[in-house]
Amino acid sequence: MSAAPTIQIEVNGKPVTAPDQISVPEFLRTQELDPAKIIVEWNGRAQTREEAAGIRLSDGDRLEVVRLVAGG
Amino acid sequence: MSAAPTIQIEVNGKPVTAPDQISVPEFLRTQELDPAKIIVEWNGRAQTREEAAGIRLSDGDRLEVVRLVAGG
Amino acid sequence: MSAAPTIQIEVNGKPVTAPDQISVPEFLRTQELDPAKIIVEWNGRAQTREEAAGIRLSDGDRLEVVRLVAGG
Amino acid sequence: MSAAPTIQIEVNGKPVTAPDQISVPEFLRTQELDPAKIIVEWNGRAQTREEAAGIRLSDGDRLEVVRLVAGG
Amino acid sequence: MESTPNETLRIGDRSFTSRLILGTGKFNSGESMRAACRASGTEMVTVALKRAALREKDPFADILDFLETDRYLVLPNTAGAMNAEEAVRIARLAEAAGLPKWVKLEIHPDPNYLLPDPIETLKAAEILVKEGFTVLPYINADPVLALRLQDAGCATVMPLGSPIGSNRGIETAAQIRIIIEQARVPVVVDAGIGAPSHAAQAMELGADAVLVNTAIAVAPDPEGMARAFAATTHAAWEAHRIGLGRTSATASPTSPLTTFLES
Amino acid sequence: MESTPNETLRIGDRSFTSRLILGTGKFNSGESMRAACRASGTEMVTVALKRAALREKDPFADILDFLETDRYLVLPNTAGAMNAEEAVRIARLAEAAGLPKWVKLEIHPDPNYLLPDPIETLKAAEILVKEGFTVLPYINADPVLALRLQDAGCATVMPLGSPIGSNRGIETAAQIRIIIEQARVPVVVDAGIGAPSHAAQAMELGADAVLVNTAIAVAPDPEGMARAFAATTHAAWEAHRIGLGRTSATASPTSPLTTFLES
Amino acid sequence: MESTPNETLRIGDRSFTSRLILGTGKFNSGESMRAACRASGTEMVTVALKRAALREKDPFADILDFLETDRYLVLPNTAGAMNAEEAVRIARLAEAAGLPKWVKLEIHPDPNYLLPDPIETLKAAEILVKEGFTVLPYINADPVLALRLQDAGCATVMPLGSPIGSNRGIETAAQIRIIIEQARVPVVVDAGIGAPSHAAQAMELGADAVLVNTAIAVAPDPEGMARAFAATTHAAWEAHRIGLGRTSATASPTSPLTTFLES
Amino acid sequence: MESTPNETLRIGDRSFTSRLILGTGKFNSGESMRAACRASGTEMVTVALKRAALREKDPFADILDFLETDRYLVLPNTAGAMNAEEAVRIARLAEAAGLPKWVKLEIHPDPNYLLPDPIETLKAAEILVKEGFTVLPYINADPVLALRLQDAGCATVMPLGSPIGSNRGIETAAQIRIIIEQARVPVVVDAGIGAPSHAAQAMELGADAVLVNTAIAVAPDPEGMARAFAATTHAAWEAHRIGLGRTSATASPTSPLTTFLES
Repeated sequence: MSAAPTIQIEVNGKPVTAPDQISVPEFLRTQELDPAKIIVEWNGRAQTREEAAGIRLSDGDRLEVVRLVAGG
Repeated sequence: MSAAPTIQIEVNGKPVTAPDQISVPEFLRTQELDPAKIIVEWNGRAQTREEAAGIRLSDGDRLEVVRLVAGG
Repeated sequence: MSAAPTIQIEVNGKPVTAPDQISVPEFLRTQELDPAKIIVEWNGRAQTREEAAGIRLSDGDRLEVVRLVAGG
Repeated sequence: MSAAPTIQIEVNGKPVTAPDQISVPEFLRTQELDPAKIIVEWNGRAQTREEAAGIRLSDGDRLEVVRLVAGG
Repeated sequence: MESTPNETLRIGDRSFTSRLILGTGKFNSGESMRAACRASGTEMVTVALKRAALREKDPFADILDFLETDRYLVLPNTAGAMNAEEAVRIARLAEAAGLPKWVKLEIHPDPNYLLPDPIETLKAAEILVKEGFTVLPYINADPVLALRLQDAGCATVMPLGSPIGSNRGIETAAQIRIIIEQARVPVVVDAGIGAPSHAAQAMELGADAVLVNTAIAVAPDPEGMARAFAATTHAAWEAHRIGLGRTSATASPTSPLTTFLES
Repeated sequence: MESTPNETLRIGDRSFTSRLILGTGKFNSGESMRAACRASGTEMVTVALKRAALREKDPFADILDFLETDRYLVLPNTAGAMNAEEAVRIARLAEAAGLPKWVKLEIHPDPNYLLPDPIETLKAAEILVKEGFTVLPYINADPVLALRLQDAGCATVMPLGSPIGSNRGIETAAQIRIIIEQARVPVVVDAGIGAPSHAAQAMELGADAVLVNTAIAVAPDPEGMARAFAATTHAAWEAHRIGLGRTSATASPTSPLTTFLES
Repeated sequence: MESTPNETLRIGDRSFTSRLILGTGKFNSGESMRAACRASGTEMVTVALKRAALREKDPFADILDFLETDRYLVLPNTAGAMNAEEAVRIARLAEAAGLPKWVKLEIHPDPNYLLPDPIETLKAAEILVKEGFTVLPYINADPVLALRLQDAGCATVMPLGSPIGSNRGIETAAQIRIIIEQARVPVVVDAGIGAPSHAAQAMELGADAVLVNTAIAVAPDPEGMARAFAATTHAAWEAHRIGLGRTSATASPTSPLTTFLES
Repeated sequence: MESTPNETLRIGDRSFTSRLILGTGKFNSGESMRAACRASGTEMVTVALKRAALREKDPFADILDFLETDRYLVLPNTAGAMNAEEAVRIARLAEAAGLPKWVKLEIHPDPNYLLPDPIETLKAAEILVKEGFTVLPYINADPVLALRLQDAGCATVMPLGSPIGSNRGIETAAQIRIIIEQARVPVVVDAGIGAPSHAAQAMELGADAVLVNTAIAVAPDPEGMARAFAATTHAAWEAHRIGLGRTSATASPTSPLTTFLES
């Protein structure tokens, strides 16, 4: 039995290992983040939650993972 | 028949002729002033309206005759 | 005998007629300006006095003709 | 032989014992003060140095003993 | 937790909810004065005394016809007095007129700047306090004078922000701050308050009340302007009560700034 | 004749009755933020975006849990952006998050003073306007920049009074006055407003609104402070609308002064 | 056409070329005080009186050892006096010490702000003038008090810019302007002058002289600082004499601007 | 220990002893301009360029006839330029005229306030620096812009105090302070300096030089006024170099106060 293939992606500027073809919401959950509260930029483009739900991650992808916070 | 005796008094710094022994309210009315709206200082002492009503003027009396007006 | 050929040039944004091939210093003198006190931009390029002395004007040339003045 | 008689005087608000009839300059010297640098008020009156030199102190006298200092 | 002031202002033996005192001068009609007083929610208004012109109808009738004296304490001032003696006489006349035994003591001989005379003011205050008056003296922003007037028994001190009617606001902030810090009686900032921000600044410095006249009376809409001053005065008083922040030499972020999108 | 503002503030395609915009930073709880927003009567509140920390529970949950988004337009800011490109990316992320296509554009690379970069701000504004954003740029009080941003299609300009969070008030009054005089869009004074008097001063200069954050958020009673700022802002706006008086070099009496008791 | 002042300052029966008066307090040595006095070109320096400590060597010897009394008028002050009577006694002691019959009258009972008492100051001034003293009273910037002191025969008035030693400059500009406008004697601005620009501002307002102490005495280089204050004071006095321009609300070009390179 | 500045001001590849730069506009004659320049001791004066009027004798002859060009660096400005391109063309014309390859870069399209355009100024600065000019840009007091201009290679930054010719002084002190704190090139305060105290204040903030024009040129005695500005500027620079004291909230006595004559 072979191990599931993994990929290296960059999340918020840091390297992270993830299962290949994992969807963005699944990935966020592996990071203990609630996809409903998170906004994602994928390879430099902002994604709505609907768009993000349809993205499956590949090796070398870059993610910005942000949330709304208090601010002036 | 002799004319009624008159007196010289000073009202607001100016000489005024008046009938002798005229009461303050009567005098004010001769000056077209309403005694109910006027405050009087008689020979240097402020008089309530009741006090003023009892004063009869004599020659040489000094009156200050003032009213309340708008002010800041 | 034909008249000397003339050209239309633009000087400080206004059309001016001048003899063809007139040199810049000569032209300035026709305008009652002292070439030694004047700086010229010829077709968009600033010219030193030496450079300006060598330029002969052609139809359609644009000149800016400026001087140094007091200023803060 | 009896001791020299002494007096109680007040100097700068505090009680001080001094020999009776001591002159002001002598008294100042007993206090390690230079009479040439000191100004004296004696019983409420300012004294020039010449005047002070002539004063002999008696019981109950009040002295203010001051000097010139830096000040703005 | 409530927007109306929840601590009362105590002057003499009286308590006030409103911290805005109105001067009644310069309104262009008795009606507009009455409307502005009402809209302001004030509880104290000033009046002046003036020699009556003999045989001449005064145009402005009687000011008391336009003042709802059950709503406001009517505070006579001594404007026009050139010295302590005249101020005392005016105060006594006002009392004789049936007004409360209170007086806004103002003695300002100079006609250009109407700045108060400290010497005569203290002298008159001493006499009037002794006679039982509640004395509210109008003064320059002089902290030592303010203390002496308090020692003499004055019920407030009323330092000026800038000259009467000048609309220049609080030019004396540094000294008003000291007066407030040392005060044992309410401090009312009077004169020069020409805009709501001026009234607000006075209250933020810690003043207990402000007196406003010109800025309301000559406004195109005195009633609306009275309301604006009242709202500002009380809101700023509330802000001061809650506690305003200190100033700082540098900025202090209100949003997270670190390591964002730095790639 | 009514105390609530009777002209609406128009920004982009929206109308606002409130002229107080609230920043949501620095509150010590979501509850106190919510209470202050409510008490202020605001109709627009700012939020920021921040990189999520992986595998770490954020303490402050989701800000939207505490914002009544049906009451307020939620205005994302671009705090943290170091240049135009980053600001544009943040604006797009906010839009993707489902917020209105509005942005408070702020680009302030210097961490000490948080002063905005005029060059990057204009560059980002041009891009965002082209993409259909309603752009509210935070700027230094530079009248020429303000005009260029208006030419570029910005919906407001937001000049600063003093550095963010400094509580120093309107140190830039002279230039804000020019910005207002020349403006074709609403002018919102932002940053440094630390006391109600500062908000009042901005409105008296003719500003259309103010944005306040620190002074409310870190107050001992944010709710009461929000109420105080709201009252002052609107009262001063009203006073400006009615018309404030000019200042004068000398005094102008409020009481009759002539020939009184001169004997 | 000459850079040195060409009109003398007349106080009492004396004329002065220098418009900078020096206080001698706070220098860290007699030598540095002497050097600063010399460098400043001053012609008047203040000294104080102090109770001598019995049986204790005073560290600072005699101040007169360090003052070149042929160069300067030595002006005793009454610092420390709590009331008029004490001030008068101090003035008499100074005279008894052989100093000129001049006195800088200062009565400031409050130890925090050292602000002068207007009532006691006037009282003492009246006595001292009657005794033949040339009286230079230190006062708050109160124009009416200034007039009363002039009426009482004082040789100058010395209004404060801000509290003694505070370095805060001329916080009282509006009232100092009035004092100067109305003055019949020289006006010397005293206290709070902490930088050359403050001294310059005082002179530009029309003051006749300034008194500086702390800013020079505690400077790292008192001599250089004295020189800087002297140069600034006299240059600004000269500028005021020549006539400074009015301020304007808009700009006024210094270069030709029209139709240049517009193509 | 010497009254003349003992550290030189380095701009580009030149050193200057004088810290006062003079603008030559608005003098009423070439002679008075020459006299003022001389009296000021300046080493740098500005000139402008202007379209020559054809067939019209210019009244003011050639400015260089009145400038002693061996004494001063003649600094051409770009006044009249509406954008970067025009400013660059003017700078090149000035160079072609044989002036030093220096330029006071000023681009201020608005005729009322003459405030500089930050965007065009940076654009022009980048071009001119690349072409080898020593660029001295006139800017609003915007610290971020100042840094960007330094990054672009400008030789100074010249923030304004207030609008050109307004005589209003340093209204931008807080932001000029930041510019100076962060500067890696000399900071020259330009515009609005209407009195010696303004020049002094700029230097005390830490500026390296000031540029003055209107206040000297339109004075009744330009020569005397030039001298006054020069003296003040250098004295205040010296005072700043020595080190001025901090301000304090309370007073600090200059005379001994304790236990004096308390009986």
